Amino acid sequence: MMSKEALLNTALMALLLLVPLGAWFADEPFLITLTTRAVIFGIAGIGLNFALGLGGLVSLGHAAFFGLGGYVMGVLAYHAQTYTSLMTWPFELPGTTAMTIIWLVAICLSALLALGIGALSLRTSGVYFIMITLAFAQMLYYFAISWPAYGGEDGLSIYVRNRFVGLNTMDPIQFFMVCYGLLLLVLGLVWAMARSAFGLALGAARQNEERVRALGQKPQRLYLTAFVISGAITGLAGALFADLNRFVSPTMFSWQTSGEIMIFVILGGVGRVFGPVAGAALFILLEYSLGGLSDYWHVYLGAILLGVVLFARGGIYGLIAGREVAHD
Amino acid sequence: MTFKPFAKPFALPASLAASLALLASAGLGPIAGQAQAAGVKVGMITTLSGGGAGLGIDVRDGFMLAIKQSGRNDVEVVIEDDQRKPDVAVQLSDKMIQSEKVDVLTGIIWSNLAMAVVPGAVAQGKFYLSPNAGPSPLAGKGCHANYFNVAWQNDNLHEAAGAYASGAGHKNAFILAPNYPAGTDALAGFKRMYEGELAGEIYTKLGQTDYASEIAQIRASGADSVFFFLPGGMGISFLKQYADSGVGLPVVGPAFSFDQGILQAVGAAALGVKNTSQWSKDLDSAANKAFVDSFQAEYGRLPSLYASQGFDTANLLLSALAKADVSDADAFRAALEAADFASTRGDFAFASNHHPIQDIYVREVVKEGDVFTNKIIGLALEDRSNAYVDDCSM
Amino acid sequence: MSLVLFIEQVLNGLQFGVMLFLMAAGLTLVFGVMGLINLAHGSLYMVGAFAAAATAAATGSFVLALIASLVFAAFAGVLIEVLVIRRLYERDHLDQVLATFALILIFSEGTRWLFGSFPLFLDKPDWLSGTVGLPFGIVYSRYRLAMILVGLAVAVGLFWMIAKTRIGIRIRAGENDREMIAALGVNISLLHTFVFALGAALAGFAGALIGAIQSVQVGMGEPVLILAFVVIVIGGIGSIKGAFVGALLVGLTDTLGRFLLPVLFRLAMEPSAANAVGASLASMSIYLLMAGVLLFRPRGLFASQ
Amino acid sequence: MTDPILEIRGLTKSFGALSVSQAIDLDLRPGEIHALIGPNGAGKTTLVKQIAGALQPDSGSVRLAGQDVTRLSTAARARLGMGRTFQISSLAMDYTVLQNTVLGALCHRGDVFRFFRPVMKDAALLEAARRALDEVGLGALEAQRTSELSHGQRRQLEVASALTLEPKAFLMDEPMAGLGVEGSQHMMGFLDSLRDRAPILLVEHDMDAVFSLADRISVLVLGEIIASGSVSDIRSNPLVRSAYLGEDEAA
Repeated sequence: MMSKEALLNTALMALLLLVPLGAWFADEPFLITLTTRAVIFGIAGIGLNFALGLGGLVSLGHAAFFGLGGYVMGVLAYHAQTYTSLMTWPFELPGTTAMTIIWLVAICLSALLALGIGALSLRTSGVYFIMITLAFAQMLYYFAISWPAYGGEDGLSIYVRNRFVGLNTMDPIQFFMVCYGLLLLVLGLVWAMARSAFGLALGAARQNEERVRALGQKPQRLYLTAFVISGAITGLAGALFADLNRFVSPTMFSWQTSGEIMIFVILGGVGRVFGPVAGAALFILLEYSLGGLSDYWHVYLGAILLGVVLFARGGIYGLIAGREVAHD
Repeated sequence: MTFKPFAKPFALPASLAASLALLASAGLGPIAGQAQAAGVKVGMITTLSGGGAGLGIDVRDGFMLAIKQSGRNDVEVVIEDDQRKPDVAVQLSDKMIQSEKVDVLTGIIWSNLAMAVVPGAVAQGKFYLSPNAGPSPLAGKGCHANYFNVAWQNDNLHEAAGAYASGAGHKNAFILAPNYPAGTDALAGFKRMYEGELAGEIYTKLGQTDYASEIAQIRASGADSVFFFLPGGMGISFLKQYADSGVGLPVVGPAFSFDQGILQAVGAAALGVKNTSQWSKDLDSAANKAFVDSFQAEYGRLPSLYASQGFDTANLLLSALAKADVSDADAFRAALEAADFASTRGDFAFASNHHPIQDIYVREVVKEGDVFTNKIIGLALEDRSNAYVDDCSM
Repeated sequence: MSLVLFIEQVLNGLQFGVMLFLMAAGLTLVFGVMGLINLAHGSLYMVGAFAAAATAAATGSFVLALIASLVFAAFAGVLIEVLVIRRLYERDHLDQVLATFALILIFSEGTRWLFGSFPLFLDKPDWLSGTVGLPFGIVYSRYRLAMILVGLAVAVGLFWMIAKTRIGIRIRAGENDREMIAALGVNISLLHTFVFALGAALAGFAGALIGAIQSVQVGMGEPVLILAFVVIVIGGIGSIKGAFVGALLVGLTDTLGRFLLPVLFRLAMEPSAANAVGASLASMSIYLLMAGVLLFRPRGLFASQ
Repeated sequence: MTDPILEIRGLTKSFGALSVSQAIDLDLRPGEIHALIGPNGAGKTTLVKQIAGALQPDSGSVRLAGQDVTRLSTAARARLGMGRTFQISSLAMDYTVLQNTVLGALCHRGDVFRFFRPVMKDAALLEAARRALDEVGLGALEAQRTSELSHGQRRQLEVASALTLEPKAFLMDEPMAGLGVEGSQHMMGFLDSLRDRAPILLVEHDMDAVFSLADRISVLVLGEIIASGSVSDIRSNPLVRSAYLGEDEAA
């Protein structure tokens, strides 16, 4: 028999697939774009959830990775489209419009950034950790605004989406399928990692650092590894998001972006592998349904978020699927 | 300033319907789009919530006033709030083009949002009429046959400020702007027309609200005048603090910090400041008088620069519609290029890169009764086009 | 660069720092006593500024406006403490971050609903306008000087209250041991409401003082909020002394950084580029300061344990 | 005499003016249970922390199996063979009993950084974990969530977790607390048999348990070891009687 959680997972993934497919038949391309947005935000949330839900690392600076992923896309595509090189010394490095290469670079650079930020931030914990991650993201935000080479505050437009072998990525449904495929891949990897030796040890460190130490492992190493994986996933989402919009700007680095990614995680259910996907989908739905009700729709959004925190702990998954069942 | 604290928010039937359709389709499966009526469908993406909403609301109100006055009921306007976020603006433009199937887009206030939306929209064959932002790339190498700017090229008002400063005999100006592309463009624009020396040049942090440090540097610099470009709340803060500092040098700036909406928040600190604008509510033309009166009658407040731009944008659109059908892109484009409408700012024509050729005035901030407002005191640049015409190969 | 200019910049940094302290004091107290991260603290700052602007517009009195800022911000503080915040004390930081983030949305759009989208007008009174001459030929804004003095007076008052009064003893006890204070028979929930209202009043007061020389507008609280967080993290969360030192450090670093960095880069680069690079680095300077402090003292300069 | 497994020499620690450990000497030899007793506030917990590596002493040394570990972290000491149980249960409360034990076996094997194979299907780890659970008598409860266990059962789980490390020495902080009569009996019998696998440094309140189990007893009072010896030595030591057992008017 399927557990409630498994049922919810299946329903969610089916809905995310069926809505765009239906929209495709009905020629409502914007609905496809909207779902793509939810899928990409879902991936960003999965990234944060890996550090936050599994490792207990409350990062308010994941916009740093989201933004970096976006700029990797923007910069590489910009150089490829203008036939210029990223650098000419010590070796010539051209840009590219191949999505797969862009993803790889985004993942690697975000992981590297997460390694740096994590190594420094993990010297602290608790509120200090929240604030220092926020500070690092703010640093990148101001840097992106004032660095003129790639548009500064104006951002960078790339007009056409990057290439993916055999597909016309400008067609909303095809680009959606690419993102959906990546979502499945990321979900699969995270699902596996949560059940792996690393996942077991990381979860134990979140619940009780002393225990892990007494068993001969250093919690900091577990945290740092989790933070790097987390940053890499969010960086991938950033690259996809920039490709969806064909545009990247410093807004992706802003602290509101970090806050929104955190909202996806909490709305869906902290620590639930599929939670951020549900959270992102609900957020997009709220944004577009409330946005039509009133100019002041942020008030309603705020009230709903507040309600979730105060009365629906555990988010959508906590509400529907109940307490998390210890997995085996 | 007149507030209507509990005024009913502008009804957005189209977007509401769209949201309901979205909800319905999410649950019940997609419904087919409605058949299109004749006439034209306009998508307006502008800032209606959060910081800077005042500008978007003015553009929208000015635009809708013109549509209302035209008496045409075949112009459908879909209005959406971009929240001043570039990614939201891009999503909305996708929505306008893909779902709403609009013919013309307009409304964007901020250059960075315009840079995100315009190139993609015009590449898909839509017309874009800019009621405010005029970033230099869109005037130069990135110009496009379907992109028309009805306000100004971003540099224009700064160039006028530079010209005015030279004309007024300022020889040693201190200039400052936020450290972002529009800021660097502003200082470049000023320097293009300014002939004197610079006592100092400062880039401030975007969103900065305390200018004590900069004002101290102005005081120490030996400058004879100050030029600043600090849009929104930044300008309010600067002016209040500058007036209080007792530095007392003459100040020149573009109209953005002296707009009707902002001026009341600055108060007496702005009195006497010179600013450059392509429009002013006291411009002596029949079209402008009619606009100012009808705007006040409709909304119960004085119109702003942005409202005039929204109004002109709609009238340009209407003038083109009277001549050609929007489905005939070439004819419609030619009709837009003719700019055959009564602009609130007097003579108006398009340069070859589809940016305005217009007079730019110098205004002074004065107090009329209880209200702070602007009065025209002269002409800074006559029939000014822009510096990027030659970069545009259209 | 003259010495006079440098001293004036130091005064500016001091003034900025003192105002940051008013914001940071409430944040750090609320964290120290109740263990709560309050992102909505910036909204209380905004409430104070709007209350002051509305009162000044209605009565024309700046003093009444300042009083209104204290009263309304404290009232808003009590309101959200009773309705929302007190449910969050026992929650983890994550819930607190999200709930108070939601409060920001409600406050910001609610204020826009009430007051419209345009900035409001608030000006300092005539008797505080203009400049004063200080020794060494320094000419300085009378109002800013008043802000420094008022801020320092509030700081002294706060230190005195915490160190000497009965309520201060309870606050300190609450920081050290929440159960003990309940055992002492103190009405803990009243104490929490009081501390929260006090922090809110200070933030609102800062909002009104700063609103008079800046722009009273929706969203004015968030940039200050982030700075205030930087302050208390540098100072050590929960420490009033830390908040004071941190505020002055941040104020001076920001002001002097903006002023000195471009000068520094002009030694090596052509002026326009130097200004741009200097400005970029200056906008990152306080975050670099914070990262630096946390590297060497992971719990801030005046960590409570 | 065989070399001690755990050897503590001159361990000294003070917090400001308060001296919590004063030149403490203590050792643990193969095959023995060495009990550490003392009244509340004697400094037992701080001493255990210093031995385990959670607290740095001001001076003195700790040697484990001949190696100086004074400067090593808790994790490093655990890897060298120190199996610790806590006074207040320190477990991953959201995990099942089996998960907590598999965690121990995994950490002992050391390959924590494996990302894709499901750890709860690893036969070797499961076998080690189940063996440890059976030894402490928790075998039947392996699917229970740890937070749902009684205090006594958590104690047992702590011991099982320490067992999976196959340590060279056990450091047990009040393993009998909260067990009840029957549980205590069972645990005592178990600890009795455990001493042949690895010696136990036992901090315990339950005097009956201490006197029936221990080979040697050391008495800690106000941060000082005031007596150390066999059960009968301690029973008859007048210092202990006055300071600890409170038979003197000075108490």
